Amino acid sequence: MSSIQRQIRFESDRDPGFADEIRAMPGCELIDRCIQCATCSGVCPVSTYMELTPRRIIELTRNGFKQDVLNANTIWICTSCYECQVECPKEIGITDVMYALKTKAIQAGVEPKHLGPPVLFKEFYNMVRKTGRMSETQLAVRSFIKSNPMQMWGMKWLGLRLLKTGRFSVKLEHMPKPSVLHTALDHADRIDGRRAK
Amino acid sequence: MDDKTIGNGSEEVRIGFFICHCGSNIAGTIDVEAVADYVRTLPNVVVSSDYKYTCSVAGQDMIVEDILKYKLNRVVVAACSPLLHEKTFRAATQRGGINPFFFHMVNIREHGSWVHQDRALATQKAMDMARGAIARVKFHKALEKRREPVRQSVLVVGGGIAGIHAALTMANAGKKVYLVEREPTIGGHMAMFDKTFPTLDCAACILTPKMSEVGSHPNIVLWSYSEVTEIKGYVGNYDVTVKRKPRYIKEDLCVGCLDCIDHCVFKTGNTDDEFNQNLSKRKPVYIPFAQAVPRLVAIDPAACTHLNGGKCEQSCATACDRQAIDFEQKETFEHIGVGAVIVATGFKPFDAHRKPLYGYGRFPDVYTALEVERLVCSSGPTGGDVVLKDGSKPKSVGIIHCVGSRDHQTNRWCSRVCCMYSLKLAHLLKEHTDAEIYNFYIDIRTPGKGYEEFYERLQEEGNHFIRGRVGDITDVPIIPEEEGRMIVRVEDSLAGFVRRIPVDMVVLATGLEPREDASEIRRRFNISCSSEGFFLERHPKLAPVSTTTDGVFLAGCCQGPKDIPDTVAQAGAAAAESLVLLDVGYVEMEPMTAFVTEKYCSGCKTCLPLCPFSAISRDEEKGVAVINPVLCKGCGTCVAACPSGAITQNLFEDRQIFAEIEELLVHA
Amino acid sequence: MPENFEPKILAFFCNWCTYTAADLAGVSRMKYEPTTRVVRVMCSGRVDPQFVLDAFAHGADGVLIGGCHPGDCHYVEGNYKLLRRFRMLRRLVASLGIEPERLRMEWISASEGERLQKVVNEMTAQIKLLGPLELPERFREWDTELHEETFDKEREVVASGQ
Amino acid sequence: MKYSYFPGCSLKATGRAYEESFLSLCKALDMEMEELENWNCCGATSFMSVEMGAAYALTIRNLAIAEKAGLDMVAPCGGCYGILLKADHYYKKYPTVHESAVKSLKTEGLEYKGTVRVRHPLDVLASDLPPRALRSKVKKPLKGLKVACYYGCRFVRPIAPFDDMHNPETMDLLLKTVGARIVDYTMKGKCCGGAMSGAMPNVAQEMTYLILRAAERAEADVVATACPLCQFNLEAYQDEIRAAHPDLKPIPVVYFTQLLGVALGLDATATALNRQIVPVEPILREKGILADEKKQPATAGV
Amino acid sequence: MGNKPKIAFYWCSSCGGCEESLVDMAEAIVELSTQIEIVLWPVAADFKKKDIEAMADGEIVATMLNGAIRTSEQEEMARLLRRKSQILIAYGSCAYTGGIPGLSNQFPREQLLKYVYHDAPSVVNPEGQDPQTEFHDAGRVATLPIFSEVVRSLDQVVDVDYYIPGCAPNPELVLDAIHALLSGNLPSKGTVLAPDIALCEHCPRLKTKPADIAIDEFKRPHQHLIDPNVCMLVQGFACLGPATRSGCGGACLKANMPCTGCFGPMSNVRDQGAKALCALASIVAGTTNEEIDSALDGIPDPVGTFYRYGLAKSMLRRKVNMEPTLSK
Repeated sequence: MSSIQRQIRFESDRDPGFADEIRAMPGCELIDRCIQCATCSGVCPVSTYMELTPRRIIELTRNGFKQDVLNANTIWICTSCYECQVECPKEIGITDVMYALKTKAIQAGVEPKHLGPPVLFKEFYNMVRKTGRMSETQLAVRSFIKSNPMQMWGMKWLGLRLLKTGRFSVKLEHMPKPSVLHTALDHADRIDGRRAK
Repeated sequence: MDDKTIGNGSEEVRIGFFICHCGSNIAGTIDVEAVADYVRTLPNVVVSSDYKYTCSVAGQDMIVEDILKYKLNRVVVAACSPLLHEKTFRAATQRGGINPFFFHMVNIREHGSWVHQDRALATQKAMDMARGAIARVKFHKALEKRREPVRQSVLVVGGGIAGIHAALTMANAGKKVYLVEREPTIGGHMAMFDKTFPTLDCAACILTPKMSEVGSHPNIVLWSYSEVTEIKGYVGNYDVTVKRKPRYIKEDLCVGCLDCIDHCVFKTGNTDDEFNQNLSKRKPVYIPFAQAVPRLVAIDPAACTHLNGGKCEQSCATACDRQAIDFEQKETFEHIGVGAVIVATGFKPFDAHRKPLYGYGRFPDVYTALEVERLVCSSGPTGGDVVLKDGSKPKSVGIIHCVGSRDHQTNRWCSRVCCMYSLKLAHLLKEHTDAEIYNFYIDIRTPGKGYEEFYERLQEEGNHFIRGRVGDITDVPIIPEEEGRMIVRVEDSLAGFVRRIPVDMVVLATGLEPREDASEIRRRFNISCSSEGFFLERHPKLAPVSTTTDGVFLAGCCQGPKDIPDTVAQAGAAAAESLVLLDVGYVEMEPMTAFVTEKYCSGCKTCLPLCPFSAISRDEEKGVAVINPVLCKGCGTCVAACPSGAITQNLFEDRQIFAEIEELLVHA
Repeated sequence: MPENFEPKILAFFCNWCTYTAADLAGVSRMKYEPTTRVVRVMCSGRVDPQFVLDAFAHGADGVLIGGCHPGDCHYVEGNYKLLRRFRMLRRLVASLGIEPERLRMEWISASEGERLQKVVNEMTAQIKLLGPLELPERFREWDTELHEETFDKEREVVASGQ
Repeated sequence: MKYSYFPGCSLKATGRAYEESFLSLCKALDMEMEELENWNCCGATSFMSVEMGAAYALTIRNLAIAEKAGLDMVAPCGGCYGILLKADHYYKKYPTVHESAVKSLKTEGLEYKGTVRVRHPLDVLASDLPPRALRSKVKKPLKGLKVACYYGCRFVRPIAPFDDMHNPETMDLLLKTVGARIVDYTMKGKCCGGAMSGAMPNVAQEMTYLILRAAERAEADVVATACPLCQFNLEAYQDEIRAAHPDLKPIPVVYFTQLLGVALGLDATATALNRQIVPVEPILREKGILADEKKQPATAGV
Repeated sequence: MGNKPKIAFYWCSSCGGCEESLVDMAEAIVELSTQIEIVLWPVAADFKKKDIEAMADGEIVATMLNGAIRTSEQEEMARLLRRKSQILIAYGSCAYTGGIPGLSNQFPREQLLKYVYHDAPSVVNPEGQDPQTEFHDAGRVATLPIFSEVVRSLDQVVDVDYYIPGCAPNPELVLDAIHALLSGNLPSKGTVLAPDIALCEHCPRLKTKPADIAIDEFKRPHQHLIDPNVCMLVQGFACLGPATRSGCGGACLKANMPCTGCFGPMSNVRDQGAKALCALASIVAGTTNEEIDSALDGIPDPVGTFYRYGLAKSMLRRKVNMEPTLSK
């Protein structure tokens, strides 16, 4: 039996430091300018699938409602098409905010473990960090295994079509010298909006 | 030079220093007592004190009393900007019995306490600035303001409701008014409106009587189809050149019978009718609208066959029994002298093409608000029938607010009138079509008398109000009911989800922006623009219709978006300010002009080409430069350039500035 | 460089544009570095290169000249006259070893309070990096360069003469 | 004309036809493409969703390598192009991005001064060729072929260096030049959902459907794309989409470079038409642009 | 002879041209010598420093000192003569404003010494010897004065009563000065003993200068033919006449060369170079940086142009940082 929950938010539910961290990330500095006009949600091709519209994500983020923001499916649905960002009348980097939130969710380990996008992102990340390049088939297979193995069966025809047109490759691509990239990326800063020590 | 006796004559320099707390505005950041204590230690300073509000009557009285009590002959006040209160304190100095130019002001509020946070550093800066002023004021001289008479006439530029109201006010006060309008008729944007909010009285009914009054007023010279091309001179004495474009009609002969229009070889219109927002056609010989003032036709040289060198039987000319049509007419120039100028050049509606998102120009039934004004107007292109491009009546209309406004990509400002006119149009459209009306808004702003009540009335009339800026207008349906219509995609932000609403007509509530030629006009009249391009008032609160050029005033939307009541109020204010200037009858010229000390002038001619006001000439007999104080505006350019140091600018003398620089840089 | 070096920037602002912009910055409570000392002139055309050099000679670490945008001068073209002098002056000042960042000319219109704030802060930061110019101190140094030698000799002479 | 060429990962796999047709086209037009040495994946949308600092460093590394070559850098993949542009922009705008990238590049002895101009083939073909160079080489004008140009997101968002953000038309102009008829439809800049096609297929396919149907309603014979993700997404799932929307007819989706190649009379290997899942040859033959299969030997070489 | 007023002439960093100008007084100097007693004149007569030292303070009525101050010896002599003289006159541009030697204030001392003792093409110095202030040999010590970092005008070292400008001053000015001295009819202290009006006042070319002059391009005199009758500025040559005190009789202009400013500024001007720059730049044509710069490119050496004689006495006095700084 589902119990009735209080929907109220107290000041103690807010994490203002979280809002500051997001503000400090590239493209996210203008979130306080938002007038909640909702253009972002109106123009977003996938806002119809989101639990919280992009407009609400901005409002919740700048107020520090970290849990609400990171637990909504919104950030994983975002296709990163930048429609919201270029149409925003206040020139807020909404897509950049979505990216920032995705990294925060993965850092915090609260991303949905079997939802396609976060699984794909992490597989992609690991593969590119290792080989320097992305191998489409390998990536698809690995992602499906971790998110939705059953779906792979549905893709068999697609695989066949690609095979027939010579566009299917199971080879793991890599840079001629991936080692230089390993070192290079190890030396990049973590840009996560936290103040450097 | 002996520090004690520099300046005027040989008397000892006795300086009084007064520092203002400005409540906590200054004292909150600057330790004013410490500054006063410090200044007291400087040479020639006889008294140094601080006061809560120096600009108050009591504060000014303190200065007057101290001048008498301490036999002061110099006064320095450290307070706000001299642009605000220099006049006040000069007057107080004068009341104390010494020449007002023995005063100098230090700006420690706008340039000090309001822009700095560190108390110690801000106090240090205030001390430095005070020391600079003390050093310079020693070298001040007694100066007299020259008086020049003011011409008893005024130029009003722009014949919209602002210009009309200002012109009538001045004319009724007995002043001669020249009203210059670029278009063939006065009336401006207001003449295009159908009704006015929130009372819904007919725009034409309230405007046209005023227009005809302008046309017949004995004190008003109305030059329509004309432009101001040059303005020279100074407050009270402006020389203006007005270009009168040829309308190919002898104005003194035309009686406005309009026979020529009937007889034009074009039986129907051949060119877009700009008055109807290009929703209809007009002929090359035309009158913009029935109640145009002056009631004179004009021939559009771009559309007229004859004026384009084509073969035409010129039936318009033969139809005119007064032979008023004159194809040979050329532009002419009028030269007038006026005492004051009121700039009322209006605004430009935002060009909806700049927001491609809303499909203006792509979907036929996306309209701008001004187009809809014409559509709902019974004298408009459809006679007041609101029909779509295919002739049908809309069943559902979306009105999108804030088009081009509140938008960093276009105009950052709120255009102030769009909410209210959108409500008005919603009401009129509902009345004309009985369609479902959807208002898509970000915020509804109704700060005016009766405005909120009007909003409520609209709500009660069954209009939909959806809080969300439209994200997309598309013709791609996803369910059958959307087929063949425009679909508005918007987040209903109060409901929290995205909605798709099919509509037949979209109205874009376009904002107001400066006219394209605003910066050209601004230069012509030597006034400033704010960063968005509207003309800048001298002070947003205290001098809202004045400009940085004395004798040039602003009225209406050229200064910023405003509705009709505010425009009329501002036009009245501009007229009143002009009247003050004219009725006083003289202007006092600031004495900060430059002069040549003949014995030092080698006559090298360096200064001659530098003066933009042609105030410098050469006395060939003496071989020296001479500055005409009436023409000199006191910029000081020649002073800087004079290689002999033979030119001096009052109040900005080399020795004053050097003293100021050098003392500003000594660390207290 | 001394600790907490606070540069001194002598600023010449024209009455109609930049001075008004500074007033606007004030009214808008925009915070900026307390490094400027403003001399108000009616027009930037009044700014005599002597003023600029005098400021440096008396201890300014930087000089900022603010005028109206080209075409906007209240006196039609005073700012162009300034521009011409400034173009030459900056070459002169640079050939005399003063870093170009210390002498700056900016067109700041009456409405650009924000720009004024930015310019002052930027210039302050640049000068902080360069360090103090300290011309008065250098002049003192130059004037006393030979004192040890010459005063000693003079004292000797005076002493032996008596 | 010589350029640095950044193929990106997709052009080596599912987007093979794009690389093949583009490089043959360049050859035909005397444009030299020199593949960037030891390039790495641009990072796309995924890498940036996991870790931001490394993501920018990853992208900027390619820019630094290109800067050494001193040539404009051509990136045919819309995803790569967009992310390279954005990284360049943010490298200059945000000190955090800059510092992180500088540190990272330093390990390899690289530095990036910010001088690389990232270009897209659309941009290069439209702006760099001498006037009429393309038109004069046309052997088989695409007469009568109705093309819906599909741009998707990245050429114009978030930065649009060479085309109108709201109504891009470079591809329209290029294909018009070679004789095609361009159909107008309102979906040409909408997102294809490419980023979601694997992870959330139902969402992506719904988006794809709207685009394809709009093109179809505009009576397009073929959809032209300029990005391997768009092409793949619009073409490969048509069967799956049809399961939900039986009204959708198969419509060929090709790279604009393939169509240009056809117009220039390049052979089948060069235009890589054989890599289509929804074949395009039939419509090209129908319009008389490609010779009829049976008659082919007779007209070959004409 | 003992009653005649004692007069001293001395030279510091100078070329000798000022001495020449004294000799140029010709017969007048002979006549003068009957009225005055010359107590020091190293160029012409053998007096010793110790003679001066032996005098009482203020015993010399007037000293005319030419040359800038660059060495410890010069500073020492300037102090000595100041003490012994009632009136000290800075004679000639170098003493007045630093003169040509002042131009070396653009270079560090070490660079100058290196050039003069090592790098100059005419130098023969196989051992690479540098001059020393002290040299010991066989128990004897030879000394040289200290060469300072900075060149100074006379009044930057000691108090100066009057100035006679010019490189070199012309004899008429000197005679007028000496007569004024002898008659006791002296102007106020600090006066420059030359007319307080710019050279243009008397320039015959002035009438050819139009009221709307605008200079498109500055030219360098050695690269062009100069019209002897037309204003130099009209022809595009940077003539400092408008910013320079008259009194020279327009000697350079008579020789068809633009004025280079040796007589220094008028009394209302504090920095001749800055004023000259301002006056010339103000009448340049052009409204954009590019247009203006291209006109000004004809003045490649602003310091040498505007401060040829006045750098030491200018507001900045010397190059501040010795590294070149301007990036165009």
